[in-house]
Amino acid sequence: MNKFWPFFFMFWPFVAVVLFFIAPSMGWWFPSEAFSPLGVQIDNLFYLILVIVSVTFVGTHIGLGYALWKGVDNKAEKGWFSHGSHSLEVLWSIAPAGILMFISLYQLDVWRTYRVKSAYPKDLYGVAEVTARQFEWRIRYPAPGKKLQPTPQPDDLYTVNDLHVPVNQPVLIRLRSMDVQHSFFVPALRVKQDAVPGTVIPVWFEASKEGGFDLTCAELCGWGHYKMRGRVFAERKTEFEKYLNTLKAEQGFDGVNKPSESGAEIAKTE
Amino acid sequence: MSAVHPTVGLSDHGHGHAGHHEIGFVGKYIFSKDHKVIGIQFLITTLLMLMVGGALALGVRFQLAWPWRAMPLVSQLTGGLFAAEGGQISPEFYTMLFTMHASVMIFLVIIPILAGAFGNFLIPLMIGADDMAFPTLNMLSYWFMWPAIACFGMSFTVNGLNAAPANGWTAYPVLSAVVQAAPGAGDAQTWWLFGLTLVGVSSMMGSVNYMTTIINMRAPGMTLFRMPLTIWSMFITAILQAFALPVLTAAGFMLVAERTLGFKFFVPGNLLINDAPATVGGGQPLLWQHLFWFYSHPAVYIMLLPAMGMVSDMLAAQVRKPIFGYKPMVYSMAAIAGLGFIVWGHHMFTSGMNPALGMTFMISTMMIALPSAVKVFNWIGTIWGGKVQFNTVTLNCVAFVSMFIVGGLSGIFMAAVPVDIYFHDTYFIVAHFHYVLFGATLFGCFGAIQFWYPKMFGRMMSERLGKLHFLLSFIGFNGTFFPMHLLGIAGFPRRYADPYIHPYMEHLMPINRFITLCAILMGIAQFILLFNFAFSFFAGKKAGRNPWNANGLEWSAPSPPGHGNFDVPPVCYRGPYEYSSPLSEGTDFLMQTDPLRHTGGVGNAGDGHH
Amino acid sequence: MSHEEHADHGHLYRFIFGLLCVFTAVSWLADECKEYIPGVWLLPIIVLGVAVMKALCVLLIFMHIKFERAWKYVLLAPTTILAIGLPLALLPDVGVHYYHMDVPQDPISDQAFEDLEPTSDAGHSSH
Amino acid sequence: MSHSGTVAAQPPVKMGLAIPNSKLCMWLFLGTEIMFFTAFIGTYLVLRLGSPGWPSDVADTHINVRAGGVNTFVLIFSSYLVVLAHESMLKHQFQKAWKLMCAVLFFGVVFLGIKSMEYKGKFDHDIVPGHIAENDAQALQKLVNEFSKSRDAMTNALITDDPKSEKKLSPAQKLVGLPQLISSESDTTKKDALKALGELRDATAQLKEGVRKDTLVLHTGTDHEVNPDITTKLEKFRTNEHTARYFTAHDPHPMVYGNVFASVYFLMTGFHAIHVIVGMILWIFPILRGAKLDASYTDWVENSGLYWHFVDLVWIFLFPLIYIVEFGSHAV
Repeated sequence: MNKFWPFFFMFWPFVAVVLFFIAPSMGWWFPSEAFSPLGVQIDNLFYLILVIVSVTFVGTHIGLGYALWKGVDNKAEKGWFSHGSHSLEVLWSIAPAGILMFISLYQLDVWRTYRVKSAYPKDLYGVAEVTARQFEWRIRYPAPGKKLQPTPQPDDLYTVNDLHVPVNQPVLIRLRSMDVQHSFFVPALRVKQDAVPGTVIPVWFEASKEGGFDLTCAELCGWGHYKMRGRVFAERKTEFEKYLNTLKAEQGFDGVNKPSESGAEIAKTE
Repeated sequence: MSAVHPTVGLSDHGHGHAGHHEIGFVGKYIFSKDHKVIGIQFLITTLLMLMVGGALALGVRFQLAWPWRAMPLVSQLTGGLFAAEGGQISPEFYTMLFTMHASVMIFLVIIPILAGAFGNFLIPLMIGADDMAFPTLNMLSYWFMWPAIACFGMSFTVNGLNAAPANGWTAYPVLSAVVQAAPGAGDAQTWWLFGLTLVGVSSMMGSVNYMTTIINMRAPGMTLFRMPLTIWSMFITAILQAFALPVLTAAGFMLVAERTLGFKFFVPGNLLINDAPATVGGGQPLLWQHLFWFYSHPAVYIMLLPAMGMVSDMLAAQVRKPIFGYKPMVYSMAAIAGLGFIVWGHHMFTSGMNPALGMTFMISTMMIALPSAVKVFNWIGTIWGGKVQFNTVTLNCVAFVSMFIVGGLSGIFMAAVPVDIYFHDTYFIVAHFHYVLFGATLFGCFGAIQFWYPKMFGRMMSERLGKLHFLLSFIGFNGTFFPMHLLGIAGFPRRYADPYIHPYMEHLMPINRFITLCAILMGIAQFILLFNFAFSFFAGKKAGRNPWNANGLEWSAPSPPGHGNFDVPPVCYRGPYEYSSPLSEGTDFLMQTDPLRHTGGVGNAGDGHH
Repeated sequence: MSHEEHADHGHLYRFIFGLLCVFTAVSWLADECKEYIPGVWLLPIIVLGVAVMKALCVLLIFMHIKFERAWKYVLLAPTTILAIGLPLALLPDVGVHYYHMDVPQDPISDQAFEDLEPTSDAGHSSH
Repeated sequence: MSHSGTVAAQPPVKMGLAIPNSKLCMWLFLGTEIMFFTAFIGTYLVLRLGSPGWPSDVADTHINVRAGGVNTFVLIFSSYLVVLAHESMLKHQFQKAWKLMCAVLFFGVVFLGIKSMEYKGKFDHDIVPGHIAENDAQALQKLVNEFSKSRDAMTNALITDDPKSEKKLSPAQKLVGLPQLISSESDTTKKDALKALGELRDATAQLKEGVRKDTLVLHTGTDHEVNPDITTKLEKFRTNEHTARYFTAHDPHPMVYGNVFASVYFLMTGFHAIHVIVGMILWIFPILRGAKLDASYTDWVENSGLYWHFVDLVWIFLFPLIYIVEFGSHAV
């Protein structure tokens, strides 16, 4: 019976590790693989840390369990009278410090590419301005063939909760908020960035697979926080352009005249 | 009176040990200036608040497991008072639930149970003082808790019973600064901020008092490096509180002024929020986040360090061994405190902060894992080669170490900024901080209640009930929070009233139901603790002065200690961890007050007797 | 609790008080002739430097820090570091802006605000 | 307690620092206070540096550097008196100390008096957080609102509800019958007042229309002066003996980042003033002892003195930061 408790404390880490091993096959894992090059790097970093952490976790628990196991059994009259060991302290300060330093330096590059403006890809395509508000995503595209402008243009195209981007192309969105703080979170692309009121934040990502991905809000924005559901569609360039043209046809239609193919003429007629 | 009276001419209050002047019931038990009574008052208050916070958490859990279902029992009992029509939880109410759960747990449970309850009770006893340096201030610090509780209560009722602050405990502006942004939060949010300020005032009075007491009121011979680690941790916690808290108080005043008087600090111009007129002004939302986390990150260590100290003391006594590496333990706590001041930015990696700042904070965050690791290794080293006695205290302490390892390691994922991009504001974070705050701190507190209960009331707590409580809590706890890591990996965001409207989370419902069932188990288990606490007060086994054969000064006082604590003014001759010393014959402990065998005191790492 | 070491500093106090008055006059003078002070940063440096000198006078002499023992360093060093560190840490996010501010108050800066325009139309070939 | 001879060395009797608990506590408390004001001053600095514009022209801000300078002197002098008071306490010259403390209290009052005069100046120009227009459109809208408010106030004062009627009329409803009232009024003063009200009503309507149609401009001419149309209207109703009492409109004065400026100004000086008041309360205790003041108050005086010096210290930084410093015009 004495050995029950050491066993108990050794048992649950075992359960935890087993749970992590079976979790992917149970669907309790990433919603999908990362469909973006940067996302893949993030995942790799995650797995690297997972391995380091798991080894430490199991190792420390084996140590803890073993110490308890022996401690229960200790037939000696007194415990081991030791106030510590200088060399051990040095050892277990330097070893984790080295590992932690390695992790910190190893990841800097991903962070830099993701957030430092000067390290953004050179061929970024400014796809749209995404404005978050309670509780939806408002999206403003430039007219086909035009560049995204900081201020709204008369021929801009608008949608809600429905962001289309070309696939295999680093795209940039201008993220802003109309009211409170929100966060632009596309789990499948491993993109997350808060939309801060009063600030325009450029966010870039690249979808490497065609398809629709869920877009959610990850920063508490009020009672309807949970229902800020949007979709990001990554599609081939031709389809993306077709989509923009369809939008233009819908939104440029004033009830009498269909808009012509060129955006410039819309500006003239207005 | 002995020539070495510990506080001759030093204590600001006049009473000596002889001639206790008569104090009435109110003065003795209600508005008491005795640190022990104040500590026990804090303890009971926080345990009650723990139940309140737990109930709020169960509301959150219920919604996640059975969304929009009427709560059984609760909805009938309250007549749907606290929820939407038909007894189910409305999304507004859900936001209020988790906001208040966090606020109650952090500000009314964890912080006061550590600093308020154990800090008050243990500091004078462990350093051999007859009371705190400023007993009246001490009493006030307890009685400022009640207006705070009242303010939090007001925030639940001021706008009708279905309204409360709904901005999360972090209260990020603009949501929290513009009244119209969160319907129902109107005055409630302002009351909440007042409550926060009052808790701050209470903590501030406490911390200044603790620092003064620890610096100036130690018994003769109680040098800094003979202080138990509990005292070190309380001291460092008090420093953290004293220097970080004023910043939050200041920020709180600013937010109140912004909400009520039209001041502009956090809200930029031209925002269109619900039916509010467009905002004017040029405030900046990130300012609040910085000021808030400047306090609230050190606060995480305020919520952890005292438990670390207490566990060190309890563990050494239970495995009958000196603490492994006393000085490294002290230095690592100091390092945690120092680094704790410069890591707050890791809460803001996705907030749109300057990436260079993000890198700086990432490196300091990584480095704070180092002293934590050192402490873990030292605890394992303490157990190594000891004579382990598996009583409730040991179990809770080992659980503390084990849970702290999990909480600490999962923190590394978030410290790595790119990984945090994905994990930020998901359930991975929720799992992480519950492992630290509940898994580590609360298990430490459960152990500490069991350990110092005989000193508080002169009776032992029931071992049988204690073990049962531990077992159920531990299983319930891990069942609740471990799967949350997996939810987080699956991209399950925090603070969602109904995540299942998003297709990629639909399949996570069963796991959430399992979590909720475990949480209910954990909740029920806490009644055992309360019962044990109350029951042992009347029926517990009588305890002598030193039921654990421990070394600290507090064990040389009567159980429970009378007014003025020590019947014999204590003198400290050595460090607190001389268990199993070869110098002690017949016993395996050497009390700090034991003058007969005068030894060198606490050894340093490296100069141990092998 | 011996006060002997600062038993009679009447002379010193008078001197410090005079010094403080002079310093106040200097900052007032600096304000009066601020048109003649070149550059953006010189005036703040002068007046804040004067303020620091005044603060040191008050702290060291009036508040007796000069006469206290070593504990003053333990108390004041961390406080000073934190007090300087907090505004410095706020600076990169609030004092300067890495991303663009939306400034409705100031239409001119609103126009000048995007330096991270999409640099090319690469990959977008609708022409 | 048995102290057997085997104990080698008796531990020292006094652990800790050689200062009284109360002084230690005060110093620790001042540490927390430093952080408290750091948050405010830091906020001010970064908000100011981070704002593309900041009102620094005295004509906009009505910051009075003379008042600030005098207040600086007042606090410094009171600090000096505090030092002398403590010195006298140590020398057991209690009556001298008592007089000095009374003087400190007096200078505290002087400080607050000057401070409140400054505040009054701010309120007179409506430099109040949340009230400040930040661009021309907001300034004009504010002007219209203030005109309407004055008009309504005057209407309600001059035209009372029919006491027999149950129903309360809104100012707009009352104004409908204004021409009849003027013609039927026999009292000439009252008649003139009603006429003035009519003018105010018309002026308000004109302004409102101008704002609605976007024809009203705030500034005219090359030298960018306020639209003379507006200034004459303001001048007229301010000087008119009948309207002056009700007329509360301020000169339209857009101030970019004026709200944040006013917020930090009132925040910092307000909390400083609260600290001055707390300090004054601390002085009241020994002063109330009067002739019975004795050595038991020495520590009290020293600790209150520390607090007072700290309040002085904060002001030493606030004075240049609020009143003098300009980081240049970095608007564009």
